[in-house]
Amino acid sequence: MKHSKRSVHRPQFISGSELPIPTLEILRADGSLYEGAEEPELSRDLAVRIYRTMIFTRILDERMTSAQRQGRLSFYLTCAGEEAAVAGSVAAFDPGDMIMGQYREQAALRFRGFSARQFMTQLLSTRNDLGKGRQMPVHYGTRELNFMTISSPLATQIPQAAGYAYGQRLDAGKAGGGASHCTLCYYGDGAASEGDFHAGMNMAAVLKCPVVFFCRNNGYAISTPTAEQYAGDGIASRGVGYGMQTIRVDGNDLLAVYAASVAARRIAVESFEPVLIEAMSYRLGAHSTSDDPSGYRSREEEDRWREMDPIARMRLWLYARDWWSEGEEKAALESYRGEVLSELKAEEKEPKPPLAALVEDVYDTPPWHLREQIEALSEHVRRHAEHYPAGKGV
Amino acid sequence: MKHSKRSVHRPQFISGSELPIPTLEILRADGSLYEGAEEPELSRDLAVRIYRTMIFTRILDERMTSAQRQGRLSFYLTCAGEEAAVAGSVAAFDPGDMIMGQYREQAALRFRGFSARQFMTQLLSTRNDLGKGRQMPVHYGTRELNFMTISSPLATQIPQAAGYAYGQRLDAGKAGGGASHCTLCYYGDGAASEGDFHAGMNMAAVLKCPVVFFCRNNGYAISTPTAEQYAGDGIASRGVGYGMQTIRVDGNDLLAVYAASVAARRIAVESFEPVLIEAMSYRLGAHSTSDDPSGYRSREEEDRWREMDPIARMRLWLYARDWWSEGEEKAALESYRGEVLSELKAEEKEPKPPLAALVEDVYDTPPWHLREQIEALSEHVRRHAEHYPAGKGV
Amino acid sequence: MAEMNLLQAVNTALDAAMAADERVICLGEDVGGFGGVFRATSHLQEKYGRERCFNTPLTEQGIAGFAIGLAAQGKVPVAEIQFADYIFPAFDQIVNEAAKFRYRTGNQFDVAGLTIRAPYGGGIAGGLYHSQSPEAYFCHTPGLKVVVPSGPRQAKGLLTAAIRDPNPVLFFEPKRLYRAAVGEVPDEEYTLPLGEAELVREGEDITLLGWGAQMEYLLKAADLAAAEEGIACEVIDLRTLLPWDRDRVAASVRKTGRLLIAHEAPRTGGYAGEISASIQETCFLHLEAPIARVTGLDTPFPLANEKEYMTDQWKILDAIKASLNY
Amino acid sequence: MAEMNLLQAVNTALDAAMAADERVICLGEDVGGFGGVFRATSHLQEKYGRERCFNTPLTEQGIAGFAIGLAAQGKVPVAEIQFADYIFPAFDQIVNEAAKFRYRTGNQFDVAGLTIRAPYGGGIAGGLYHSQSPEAYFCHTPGLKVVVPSGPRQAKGLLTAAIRDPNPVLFFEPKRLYRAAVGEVPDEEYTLPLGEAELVREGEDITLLGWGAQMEYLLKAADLAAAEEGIACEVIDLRTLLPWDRDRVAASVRKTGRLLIAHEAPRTGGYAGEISASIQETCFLHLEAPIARVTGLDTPFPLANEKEYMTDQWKILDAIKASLNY
Ligand SMILES: Cc1ncc(C[n+]2csc(CCOP(=O)(O)OP(=O)(O)O)c2C)c(N)n1
Ligand SMILES: Cc1ncc(C[n+]2csc(CCOP(=O)(O)OP(=O)(O)O)c2C)c(N)n1
Ligand SMILES: [Mg+2]
Ligand SMILES: [Mg+2]
Repeated sequence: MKHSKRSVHRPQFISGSELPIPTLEILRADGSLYEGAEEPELSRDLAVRIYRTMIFTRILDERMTSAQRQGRLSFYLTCAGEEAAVAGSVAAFDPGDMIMGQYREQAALRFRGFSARQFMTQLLSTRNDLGKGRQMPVHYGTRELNFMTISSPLATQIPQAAGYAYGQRLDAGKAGGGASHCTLCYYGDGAASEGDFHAGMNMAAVLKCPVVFFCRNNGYAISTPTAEQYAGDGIASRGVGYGMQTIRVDGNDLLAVYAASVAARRIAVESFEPVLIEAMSYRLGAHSTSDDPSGYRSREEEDRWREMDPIARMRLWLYARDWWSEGEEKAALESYRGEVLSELKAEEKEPKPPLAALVEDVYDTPPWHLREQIEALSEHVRRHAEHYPAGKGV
Repeated sequence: MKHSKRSVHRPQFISGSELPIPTLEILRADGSLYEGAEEPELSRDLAVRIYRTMIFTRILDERMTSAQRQGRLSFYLTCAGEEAAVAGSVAAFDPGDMIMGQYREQAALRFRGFSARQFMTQLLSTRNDLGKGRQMPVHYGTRELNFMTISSPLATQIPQAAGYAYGQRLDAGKAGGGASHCTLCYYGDGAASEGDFHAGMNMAAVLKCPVVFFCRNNGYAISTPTAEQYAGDGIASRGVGYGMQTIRVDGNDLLAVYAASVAARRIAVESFEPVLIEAMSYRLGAHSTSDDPSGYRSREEEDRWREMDPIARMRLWLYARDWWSEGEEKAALESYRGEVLSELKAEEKEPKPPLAALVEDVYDTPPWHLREQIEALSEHVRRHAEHYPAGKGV
Repeated sequence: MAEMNLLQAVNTALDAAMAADERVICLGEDVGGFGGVFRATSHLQEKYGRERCFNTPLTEQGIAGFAIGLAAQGKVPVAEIQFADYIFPAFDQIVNEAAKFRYRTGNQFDVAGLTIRAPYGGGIAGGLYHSQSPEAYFCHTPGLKVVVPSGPRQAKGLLTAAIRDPNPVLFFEPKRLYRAAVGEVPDEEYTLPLGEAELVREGEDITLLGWGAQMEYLLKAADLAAAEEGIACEVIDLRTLLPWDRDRVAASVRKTGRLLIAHEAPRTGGYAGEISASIQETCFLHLEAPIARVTGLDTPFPLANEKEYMTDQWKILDAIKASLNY
Repeated sequence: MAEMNLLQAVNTALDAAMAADERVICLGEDVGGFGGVFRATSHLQEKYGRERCFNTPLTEQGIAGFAIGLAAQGKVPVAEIQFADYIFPAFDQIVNEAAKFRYRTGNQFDVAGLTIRAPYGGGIAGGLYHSQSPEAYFCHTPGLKVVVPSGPRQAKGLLTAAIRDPNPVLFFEPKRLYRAAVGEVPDEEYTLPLGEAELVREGEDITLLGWGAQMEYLLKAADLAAAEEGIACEVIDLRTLLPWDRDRVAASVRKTGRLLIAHEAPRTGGYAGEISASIQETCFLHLEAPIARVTGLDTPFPLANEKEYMTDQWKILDAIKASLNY
């Protein structure tokens, strides 16, 4: 569609309130379904796997937040409150689909099989970290699980996801039919204000890239509430402006998220089109361990949202169908707690990456100046071993 | 509005075609009004002044294009086809309102009183140029007429216009009541793809800045047609996404442009709100004198649009009301042609800016390194006067 | 006089500037009610209202562009970029727009009032994206001024000067020192002149030059050099990087015959290169050893082995000795 | 061998790369059917289809980000930025993303295939925004390679190498020479190695170093110096600026004892500073005169008096004489 052909003859302004975008809701807080709602097809196995992902993530977040307070980690950042949004979306995608996230999507990583130990290698920047200990905690990435390494600058992954998906489309073109794989791109309500958001969304629409954009609208960007982030009808209304198929879901409603994601992926791969999902949720915890939300929002507001906890809601639904029991719940929680703590302890014994890794991977191979620099540095550290943690190693 | 509260229980995607934005049309190609259309209040004086602005601009464009072909200018760029969009909008604003344009808005400058001679000083980069001969032709600017100097990087003026308008709002706050002045910001359909567009539009909406954004949608960004620029319903649909009052107008219809602009300015100054106007028009000529559109569009397409010439349409309307006659038309064209050519000739005799101006205005005053550099350069040019055009001067 | 840290000095300077001139406006991500993630704008919204101290949407290019517009309109915006690592989306607005604004308009319009503040530098376990020192990118941009304070007293005096300076100023704050650097700061408003370096310590044997967080290391190295080898270092805090105080540096090098420049940013294309090139042009016959550079490696900023990666007094001391033994 | 201009050499290299490897994709503003505003991508869409050579929406940050994504997925994108002056909106994607991609992922992901092309430089009456030479900004960025061809033969060989190089490469094309530089170019595909400077002319008295459009001026100045004063200049085309061929330059300076570096960009923070600083570190005892820099002034690029502003053979010749008479 280029532009509409309808005409009027009196000046009449249109505003966002004329296209309120509704929210898809399937599951009530008590675990029952809304009237007229249709349950997505979801096997018991998959439902339990999703649920387990959610509780594992919650426990990981709790434990790592304490570990950070104890000084065992330098930094941490939780997904609490948004587990259904993340686990419910990733579950609708193929393991071969690329995920390009923001940083609060540990549930997606877990769903794909990232082990507790793997989390620890990254969080502690040991020599076992797939990212070689180079980035701050929570900047996970694994090629094996098709999870692109997180990068701190916000929204940069949005045009990148469009480009990645375009590449997937070209590969599909050769096979004929739809794309075999697409890209799932997460971002926050704050990141959606960046210029890269606009560039990436528009390019994906114009260049027909099979990518599903998943906006986690959790009400805040650090201390900034969405009311100071945008004046329109959320992020979804922008998708419509880009000519993109768009849906808004209750992000605390696992079934709504999953149903929308299944449908979105289908559109993306079958018709080479980007889709936007906006999931309305809430960041239950602090922005990160460096943040204290009491400076900018009320306990009452937080409590209101705690009552809509996505994990509790899904648990009630599982219980209602007898797909999960209190016993299983207790056992799972216990085992995850134990696993997380013991893996943390074990990985804490692992050494840091070697000094030489400082100059690796800047280029495919270190050019002369980096070879010179690392030689000089190693020599310096050797001579002054007492002043450097790495002094022992060299 | 934060986000709509309506809910649905089945996954349903929304696409742009569900909110087609209509086009305001008042004046028919034959100079008569559409049925049901309401003529904006427009005095004979103002109507004639607008019309004169349009034909002056057309003539300036024709003459300067030839002058460029003759090698008398290095570069030129016409407004042909978009005169109603530009003259019709600027006429609705107060002379004290700041204009921040893209580069194809010479009609706005003319409307505010920029003389033929002033155009020449800039086009020829003589020492009389208000911009001191520093920018390529068509990068006009005049503080006296509240027309911000044009800058080539596209869309950068959009967040700047938001900021400028915010400053105007703060000044108004002191006076009480609405803002006394607002900002009028022009940009093209291509520029609207830049990240700065998104940043500026969103900030203007959230921070409630009295700015009217006027998008000249002329179908092309150099060779790129809008179909390869965006997939949504033009630019207007994005305004809605930002929660901004938005209107689309037939850009070749002076009355529609003027009516929308008057209403838009009122909203901006009275309720401290940004407004978006999208004017649908067509770039009748080449992108610039460096461009040859025959490489990317058909003569037929151009001819189709030539039949909708905004100047012809307004002329018929003026004739019908007896506000303008064939005699006046002939006289005006003749006098503008003469004026433009004689001013060109006269300004061609003027010298370039002095060498010393090279280092002025980098800072409020030249620091030591610039003083050293200009001294060395002047000395060099003096010693090698034969190799430098400025050699004679020093 | 009051004892305060660098962060408090910044906050104090902003507070005084807002009190003195109602055109002064603070904006940026989270700078409003929350007072910024580092709390540099604490209490300013309370004191001066939401219109003069506010959160922006999360867009650095927008913040810079918006602040440029405000400045062009006559206001005095002080925009915060949350981390210097996130200034790059604003690069076009800063380099193509703010820096060239006055020039391209023939001095009809300017962004005289514009100041952009950003915390920079490593040493806080920030990895690639919470550690960068991007000053050199901006020092290659005519039209900008670039200022880096090394402690609380400098922070207050230089920031006040930056806000008043009739040119766009980038003000990079060494975040490692936000709470670590504590010192006496005059109560009244005062400015330290932009474009003037500060002679921190006199000496005869070698000139040590740096800015911001390097000054601490340079002074420690000077102490060590004096104690271990009886070397008398002259130490200069450049303070303003663009335009820089070449005469002050050259005078010192003519005296000592040796120059060492330290910065945290990667070596290649770093600002030490410019200073070295200029000083060897001006002081060629006075140089008794090559001008030395102690800098970050030519890699992204790492997390693991950060201590090894960064410049420090030991590396500077080694370079001092190498210069003296040349 | 065929005689062609620099633009044709670029087009030929792109054509051959697209023919040889179906992963190669050309994208950018107006590069599709129209073939780019300079026509560097002429006929590529016709030959290889709309999916492999296409117009993008008008957004440099989007083009860079999209190309990074394509490269991460395994494609070999060659993105065009219409003018180097418009590369700054893409600065964050290039400097924070492309340059650091491999490093931050621990070599799990990379943008090996990425090449970004942009016409740069003055001399075409382009004023502030169609004249800039922004290479130094990128040379301060570990992880990038920066390449500048000086003529048709170099353009084809270096662009082919850039496209094949397993690192992100910025390829700045001297647009003043697009049609002006004409020369013999081999018909077959060939590469010129990245990271190696080219010794263009041997000489004993002084080393002249430059890249891109400077080479013409350096050679003219060398001719004048020989004719007027019998000075034998050694002339080196740096070709790759990052990482640069320090050994080649140092060897030459050890022989001649003198170095002059020319670039069009403003002096302060320009890349000549880095080279000067490095060479005085390596060749301190061999230098018989200060390393000279012939560069643009520290101003935005002007329109009026452009000829006076720019570097040229006369300014270089003066600097050669000053060096020899030091
Ligand atoms: C370009 C950039 N600017 C600023 C930051 C600092 N920062 C980190 S997270 C954040 C807020 C992001 O909010 P949102 O996108 O809503 O995600 P959420 O944290 O709510 O999941 C900010 C400002 C950054 N990482 N990158
Ligand atoms: C940042 C930037 N990128 C690219 C260009 C080159 N350029 C100049 S005009 C233009 C097309 C603009 O199209 P549009 O916004 O539709 O305006 P129109 O020319 O149609 O009036 C382009 C790509 C530029 N000036 N600035
Ligand atoms: Mg958020
Ligand atoms: Mg257009």
